[in-house]
Amino acid sequence: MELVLSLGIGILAGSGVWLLLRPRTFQVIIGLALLSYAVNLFIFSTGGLRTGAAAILQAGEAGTLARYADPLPQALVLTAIVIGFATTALLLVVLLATRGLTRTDHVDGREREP
Amino acid sequence: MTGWMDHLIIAPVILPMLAGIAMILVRDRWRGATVLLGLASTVGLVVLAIMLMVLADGPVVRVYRLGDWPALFGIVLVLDRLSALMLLLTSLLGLAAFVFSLARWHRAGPHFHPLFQFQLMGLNGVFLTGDLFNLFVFFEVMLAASYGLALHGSGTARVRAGLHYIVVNLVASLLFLIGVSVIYGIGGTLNMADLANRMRDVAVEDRALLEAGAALLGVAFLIKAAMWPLGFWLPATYAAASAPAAAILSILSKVGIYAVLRVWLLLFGGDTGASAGFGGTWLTIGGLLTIAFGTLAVLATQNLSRFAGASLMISSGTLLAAIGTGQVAVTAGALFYLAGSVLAIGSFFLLIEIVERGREVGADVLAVTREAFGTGEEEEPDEPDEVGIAIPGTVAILGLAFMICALLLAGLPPLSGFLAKFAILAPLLRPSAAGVPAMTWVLMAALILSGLATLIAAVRAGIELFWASPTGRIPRISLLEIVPIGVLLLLCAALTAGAGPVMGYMQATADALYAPQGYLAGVLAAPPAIPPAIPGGR
Amino acid sequence: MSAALLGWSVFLAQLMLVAAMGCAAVRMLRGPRAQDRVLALDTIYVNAMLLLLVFGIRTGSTHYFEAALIIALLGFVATSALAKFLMRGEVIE
Amino acid sequence: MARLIPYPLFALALLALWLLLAGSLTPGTLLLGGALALGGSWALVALPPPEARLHRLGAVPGLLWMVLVEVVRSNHAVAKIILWPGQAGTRRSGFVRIPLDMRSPYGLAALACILTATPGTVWVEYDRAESTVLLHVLDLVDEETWVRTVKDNWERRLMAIFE
Amino acid sequence: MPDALLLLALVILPFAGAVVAGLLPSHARNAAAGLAGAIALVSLGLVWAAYPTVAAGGVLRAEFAWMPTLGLNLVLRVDGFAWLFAGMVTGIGALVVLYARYYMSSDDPVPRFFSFLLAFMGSMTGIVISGNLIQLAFFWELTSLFSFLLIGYWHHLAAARDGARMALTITATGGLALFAGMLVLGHIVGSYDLDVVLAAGDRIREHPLYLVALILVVLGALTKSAQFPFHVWLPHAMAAPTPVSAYLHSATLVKAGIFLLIRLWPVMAGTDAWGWTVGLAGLITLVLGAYIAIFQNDLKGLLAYSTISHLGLITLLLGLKSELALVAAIFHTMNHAAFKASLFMAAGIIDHETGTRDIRRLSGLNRSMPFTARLALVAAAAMAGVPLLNGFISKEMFFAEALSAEVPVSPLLNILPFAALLASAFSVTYSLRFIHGAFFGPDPTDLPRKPHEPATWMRFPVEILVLTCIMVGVLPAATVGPFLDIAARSVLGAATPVYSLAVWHGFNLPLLMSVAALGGGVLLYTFLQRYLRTGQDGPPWIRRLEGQRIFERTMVYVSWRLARVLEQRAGTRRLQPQLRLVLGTAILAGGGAVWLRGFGPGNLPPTPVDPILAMIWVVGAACALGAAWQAKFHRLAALILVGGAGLVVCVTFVWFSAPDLALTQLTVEVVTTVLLLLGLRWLPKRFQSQDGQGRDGQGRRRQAAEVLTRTRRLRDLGIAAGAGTGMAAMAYAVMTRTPPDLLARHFLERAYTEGGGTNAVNVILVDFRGFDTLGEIVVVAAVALATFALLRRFRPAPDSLEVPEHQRDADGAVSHGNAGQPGTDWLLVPAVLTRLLFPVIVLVAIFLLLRGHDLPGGGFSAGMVVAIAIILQYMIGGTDWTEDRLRLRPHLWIGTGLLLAAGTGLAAWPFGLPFLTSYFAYVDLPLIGKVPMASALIFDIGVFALVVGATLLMLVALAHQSVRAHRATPRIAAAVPVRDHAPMPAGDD
Amino acid sequence: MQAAELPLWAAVPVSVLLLLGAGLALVGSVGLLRLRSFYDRIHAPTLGTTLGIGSILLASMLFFSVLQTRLVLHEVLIGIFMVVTTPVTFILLSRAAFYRDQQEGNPEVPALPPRQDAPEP
Ligand code: NA
Ligand code: NA
Repeated sequence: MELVLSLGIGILAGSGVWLLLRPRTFQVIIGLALLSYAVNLFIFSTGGLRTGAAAILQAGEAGTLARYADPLPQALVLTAIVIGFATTALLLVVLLATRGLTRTDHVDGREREP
Repeated sequence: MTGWMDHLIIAPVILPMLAGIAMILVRDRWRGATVLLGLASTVGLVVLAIMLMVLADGPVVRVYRLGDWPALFGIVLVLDRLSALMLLLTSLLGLAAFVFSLARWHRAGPHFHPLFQFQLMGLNGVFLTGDLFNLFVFFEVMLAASYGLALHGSGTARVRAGLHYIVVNLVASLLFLIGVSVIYGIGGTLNMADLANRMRDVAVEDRALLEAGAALLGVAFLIKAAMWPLGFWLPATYAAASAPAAAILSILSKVGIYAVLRVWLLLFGGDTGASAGFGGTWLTIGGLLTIAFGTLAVLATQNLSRFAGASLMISSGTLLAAIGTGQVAVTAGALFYLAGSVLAIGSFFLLIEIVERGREVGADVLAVTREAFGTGEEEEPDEPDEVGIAIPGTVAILGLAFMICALLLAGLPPLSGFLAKFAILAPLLRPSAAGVPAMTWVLMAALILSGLATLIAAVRAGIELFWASPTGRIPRISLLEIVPIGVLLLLCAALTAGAGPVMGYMQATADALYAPQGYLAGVLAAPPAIPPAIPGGR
Repeated sequence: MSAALLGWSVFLAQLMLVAAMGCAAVRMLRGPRAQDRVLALDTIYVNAMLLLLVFGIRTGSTHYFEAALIIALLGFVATSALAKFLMRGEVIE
Repeated sequence: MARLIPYPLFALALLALWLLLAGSLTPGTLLLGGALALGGSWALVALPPPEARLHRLGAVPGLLWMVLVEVVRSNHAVAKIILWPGQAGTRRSGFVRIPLDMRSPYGLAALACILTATPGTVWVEYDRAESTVLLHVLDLVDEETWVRTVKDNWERRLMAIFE
Repeated sequence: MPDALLLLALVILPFAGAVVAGLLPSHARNAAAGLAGAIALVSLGLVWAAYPTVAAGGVLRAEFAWMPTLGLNLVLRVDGFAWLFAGMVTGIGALVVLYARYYMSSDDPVPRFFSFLLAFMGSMTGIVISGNLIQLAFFWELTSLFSFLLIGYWHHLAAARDGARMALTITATGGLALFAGMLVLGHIVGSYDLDVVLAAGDRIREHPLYLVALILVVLGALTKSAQFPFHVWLPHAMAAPTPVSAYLHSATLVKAGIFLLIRLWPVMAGTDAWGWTVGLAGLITLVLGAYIAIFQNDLKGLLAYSTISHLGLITLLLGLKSELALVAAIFHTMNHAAFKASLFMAAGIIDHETGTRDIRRLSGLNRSMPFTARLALVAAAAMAGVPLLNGFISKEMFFAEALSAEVPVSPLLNILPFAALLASAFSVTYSLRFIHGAFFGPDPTDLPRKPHEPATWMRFPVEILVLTCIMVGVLPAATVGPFLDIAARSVLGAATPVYSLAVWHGFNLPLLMSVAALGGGVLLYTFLQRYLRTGQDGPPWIRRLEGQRIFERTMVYVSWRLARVLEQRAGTRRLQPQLRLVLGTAILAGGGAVWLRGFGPGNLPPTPVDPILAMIWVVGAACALGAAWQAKFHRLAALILVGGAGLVVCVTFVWFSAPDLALTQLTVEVVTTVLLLLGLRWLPKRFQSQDGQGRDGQGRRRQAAEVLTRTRRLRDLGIAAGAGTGMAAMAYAVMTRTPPDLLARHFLERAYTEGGGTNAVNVILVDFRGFDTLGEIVVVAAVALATFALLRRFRPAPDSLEVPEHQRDADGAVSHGNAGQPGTDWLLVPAVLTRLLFPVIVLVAIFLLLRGHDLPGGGFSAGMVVAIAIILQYMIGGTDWTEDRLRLRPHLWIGTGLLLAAGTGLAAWPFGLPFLTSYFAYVDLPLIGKVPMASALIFDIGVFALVVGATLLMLVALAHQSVRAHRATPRIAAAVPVRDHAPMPAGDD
Repeated sequence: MQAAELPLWAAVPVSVLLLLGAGLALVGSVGLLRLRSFYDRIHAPTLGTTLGIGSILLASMLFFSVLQTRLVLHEVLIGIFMVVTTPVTFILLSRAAFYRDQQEGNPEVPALPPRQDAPEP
């Protein structure tokens, strides 16, 4: 299973990086979205992969790792998702502002001379 | 917990946050209230920072257990000398930039004030936290606010530079996350002290991964510190930012340095097992390359703001190179350098905005062109009677401030820049049986040549600004603008005069960084606020 | 007996649902028009939701129900926004 | 009463929703659910949906049963078309414009739900001025048949409930 | 007076005076001059007060801690040599102040002048009485700085600015070299203390780093003393007011280099390397300076080159391996100060009274200013080495040394006497030219002013100095003898040679040389008359070697053009290369770290592959790759494909037991999609250009561009592949290792028992690590505020201002797109359904919020759900409709949310608990039963409120741009085809 | 509790319902892939969104009700939500496609009628 997930992370990261290196702002923002997926999954994976072991305890119980997955990476990913969402929004607005002020959607705010 | 003094450690985070919240709730309905809130917060932060510095200047590391959870599991804030130093620098710069902004900048767009407060909150959080992931969170707080501040006032240049700034820093944040998670995956903890404790016991087969994680973390920090070739975003962003934003942003690059100091020395400092000293050489090499690039940029630029940005890169490079040597005394010197550099560059960013206000656009382009093609012979053939033109007081004051800044940046006497370079170089050249390693010579040359380049560029710019074109409009400045600059520069003078005690503090700071037993013990043995069995609570 | 029966049927159901997702993904990649892709996305959402429900049966846990519920309740917002954009060039007017 | 609970039926539906969500019938759940349902119906006042007058609620189960039957039938028909496209070589799909007598927005919405839920028909456009709805039909044997089906099967029954 | 106080006063007084003078109003000429004079005199008095100690061979010393840990203390130390120099600095300083009072025009901001002058005096004194090497370098750079300010005092003149810049550049460079040299010396000796250093001569000379230290120190000295090839700055420094030239450029600043060479002579001199560097530089400077001086048409220029030459003479003396030469050097330093200062002052008087310094225009001033002429004559004669004047004696000593001294290499020994003779002859020639050119000949014709004698007090300093020249010349042993003796003794100690300060040493070779030089000089002057009358600038043969031009060209080339080229090569301002570098560095850093230690998968056996999840990931990978493929031309497709990939990530979260993540990710997915769609409207339309390869003449260029593009793409593909592989490998390695368990165990154990919730993830978020969450919501708030601020200033590009073509009918009329508006029947059914859905969605959100602590859900996802519910109303009902009905106050939500979260944290304080300490209990309510009351819930409600507010603020602000655009363009716009697509230029990648 | 504990009488209908639902969803998605025009394709996923979902929801309800020995009905909500939300997407989407095709003069859709702006009702 680890192989599948790591390949998936790799492909997401690779696609994201490829887009990140493109010249159009929209490509960059999509690239960052893909890269964030990869990173979130990566953080998530550090706790180990467990199926059917959501860290939802029984009331009154002191949970153990035998029954439940590590909740910490999940909490970290949640924070990362939220922060990623916020920064994506900001990046979008900034790229719109760039586009509005420079009339181009090139990442440098000016078209390159061919 | 016994009294209010115990909460002092977290106050630098709470105070600006509450101020920011209040500002959001007040919104722009009552600007006076917002300003008062901001003033109270920034002044309060200075007072707090001074108190914390007094607290920190002792053998005991102070720990604040958030939520009263044990340090191993919960998040802790840790106050040591380094944190206190950074807090003080931040608060001083914050107060100066805030007062400066009141003259005009804070009206250039909505939400300047809350963003400014969140910026301070983020910075203070970064300097206080003892948890690696919490460090990431506060990096993000700081960055989010800095995005807003860098874009404050909008406009093509700002937005264009802001885009680069944001994209590069988003990538840095992702690298940070990867690094943290690898370290968690291998080290099994997020508490930096605990992590440092476990470094020795990391299995051989796990070290490669751990070091890769640390390397990625390092790249993230070094992007903040604007190390070559990771920092090209810096000059453009800071040049485009409004003056108070640029001033407060200038400490952001020092955050990268701080993070390197803190994390690198904890994880890979002296006694941490097989990985000790990991990457130090690269840090020095990167620092040297950064100095070299900054030097070129300082010379090549025709724009004062970019000049300041390039100086910032030089200072980053200097710090990285010095820290990379892995010597306690050199690090102490680097800390002294850091203090002066923060104050100097901060005030310089404030100053150049005023200076450039009175200039026609393109004057700086003329200057070098004239120098390039005219070499000064054929211009102004008429030399009338040698009677000077009395520069109006404003220009004289600005000129003086400019000169002081230039001296500080170039590391020339009489201000702290010179002593700082000396403080870095002297320990490197301490007599030793092993002789002087080649790296020391390179570093010495880099430090001296970068200073020379800064001087040449600053003189070129200064002559053009203050001497060659006195016909330009005399900038209108308000007291709110010049006083903060003056105070920051006075602080630099104070650093020179009080170099002994200051250096003593830095030495103690560096000693503790390289021998973090006190830090580790302090964090891991932090006592709970209450015994666990109190009804109602835990 | 019932375990084996359920195990196999759950497996086959999941297999079919993943195959369904795959079909939709191909349509999403192929297009040819934007509306085809939006439709494919909507289909993938629905298939994923079904997959989550079957997954719930497989693990015997209701913890994943809310995720399915959210897809059912909010998945359409994304596709509707896409559709509206297709029609009007703007999502919110 | 109407002022206290502006949309009683809707509030009841919300309460049911809450109970289903919570999956319990404890007094606590009921109390909280009731309060929230009340709040929810008040929220609806802010976005006033069109007036609704419901008649003959007794016809609803019958309608639902019919829908179920129709859904099963169309599922079968469409699955056949997809799986064995060669069999229905003569199949023709196309648009049908169906004149409607029903004007109630709720009735129209219900009709849209039913037609959407029935594989083989898609609601494309409603024209209020002409009072027609444009459908796309996968297996358009005969336009007139479709008009009749929609009007007799659905519109009549829905009008009985909503108008 | 205690020594410490005296020494401290000596340094501090001038600086204090400088500050006071700087604060005086700009017309307060007399006050400033009086202040400066008083300070100079007091300082002189202080120096004199030190005489008894010094004369007895003692040393005044005071040490103040500065940076004691680094061996840098403020050490003030006056021995005989320092005393002599201090006397010169303060004494001539006093005279210059008096002179300047009359020289400076009252139109100048004179207080500033005196302020700089005093600061310079302080710095110079600082150098002289430094007892610490670093401190010496410190004051050294200060003299450069203040001399810069003084040279550039008349900064409205280009010459002054250029001269000042050049002087600073060269001397500060030297100063930095000196600083480095001092560091090396400190390294060799182990201390920066001068006394320690002076006692470690052998150690220094034998150290492997001696040569390095020597070169660096000498570089400092030679630049300051204007020695070849660094002499170029001095002539251009003549743009300074003449008192500055008299003070800095004859008596003090340029002598700092000499001072340093003498100071370190006992420990550094005596080696071949020293002789080569110092001696050779001195020799060349001596001859070259004298030669050029002859051909200067500017009085001050002539004096400047003469100064260069005389400094060369002193330097040469110091380069010889002879103690006697050192004594001669000290002696000549004093003599030169006296006659050169007076000559500068005389030149200044001429300039002041006639308005010019051009020898070609000046003539016959003997008649209009006879007294000045006499003074100048005597001083010039001293410079030329005429007997019975001070210059003669030291020059005799020089000749003697030139003939006898030991030099490192024999050829130098052979030419030394001839060079000395030649330079002396030149010196006679230019002295003659100075006097003859200015004071003799016919009456001047075209002077700017009518010349007359200057004010008496202006002449007074010249008189004092000339009197000194004569006194020393006639009675050397009686006048200057004791002073020279204590100075020489303090440097050489026991090695002080026997020397005789007498006017007459009998007929010997030096005397013959003096006579020859005098005769030769006079002859040369006569011979050169014709040439000099042509008035050509610059010396013959080496006229092209104009120092300033070479300097400026070099500076411009090195410090600007070259720097610019290199900076452009080494840096970039474009984003793509930056990202390439960042990612490349990251790959190298991570990969390198692994490479060094060797990569290995973990200890755990891989778990079997679940075919279902594998297939799901085939879909996910296809979506990701498809998005990467489509993002350029089909943005909407890319957006949709990203949605697909996101969904796969969600499913993965569910698969591996993270329902909370799935919930959050789903809601974020939806909002992000809407957000990006909102943005898409403002991006330029872009279609793949269909035209094939180059049809016309541009074909080849296009082809070249395409090759370049392909290369770039290949490189980027490499980086992307590297990043992907690296991430995959790292993920695999981490996943196949035993996962960390310490924190996991802790959190699972205590989530319920101490955190009061069964959803461990939520308990971590709102309690164990609530501080992270607090930071996170501040991030969201800050971003929302930033986007709002930015959107307030949003200006769309002109081409996206028009109403999208989708909204036009066939005849171009714009149709409405909001429910309830005419022509929007197609929205009727969706509107009904979404309105009914609003309370339903909110109810679900509340459900998620309230159960979050125990089951999947929580404030964040609940907040997102509410935001989506509202956005849905915006989408279907339109902005106006929605805002008429729902009064949203995003700022209030944000503020309240943050306040709730922070307040929950603060609520622990009154109980004496740390920030964010949680509280929970079960409250037994009648009828309802046990209800959990956890402070964490309030925290989570804060998160909820903030998320609602922030999300709405961002989305609504973005949505409002459309409304603004619509209001800007009339609803029924003219039918303009909006087909201005921008096809991709070739090589756009 | 685990699936293994389910009695056979419940396991059989659950299995059948699961396979039926998943099969319908698959057929619908195959249709999405195979049918020729957009307007044909838009009908296909409905298989999944109606009977497909219905079967699987029923299976889930049955499964959990038996497993937890209490009535688990919350799956009904998903059914209701699907019924209410799907029309919104489909109406918007089909109308968008229709409109775009009309604008481009696609022969597959009825030509654009000569349109007067409808007077306000
Ligand atoms: Na700026
Ligand atoms: Na249908």
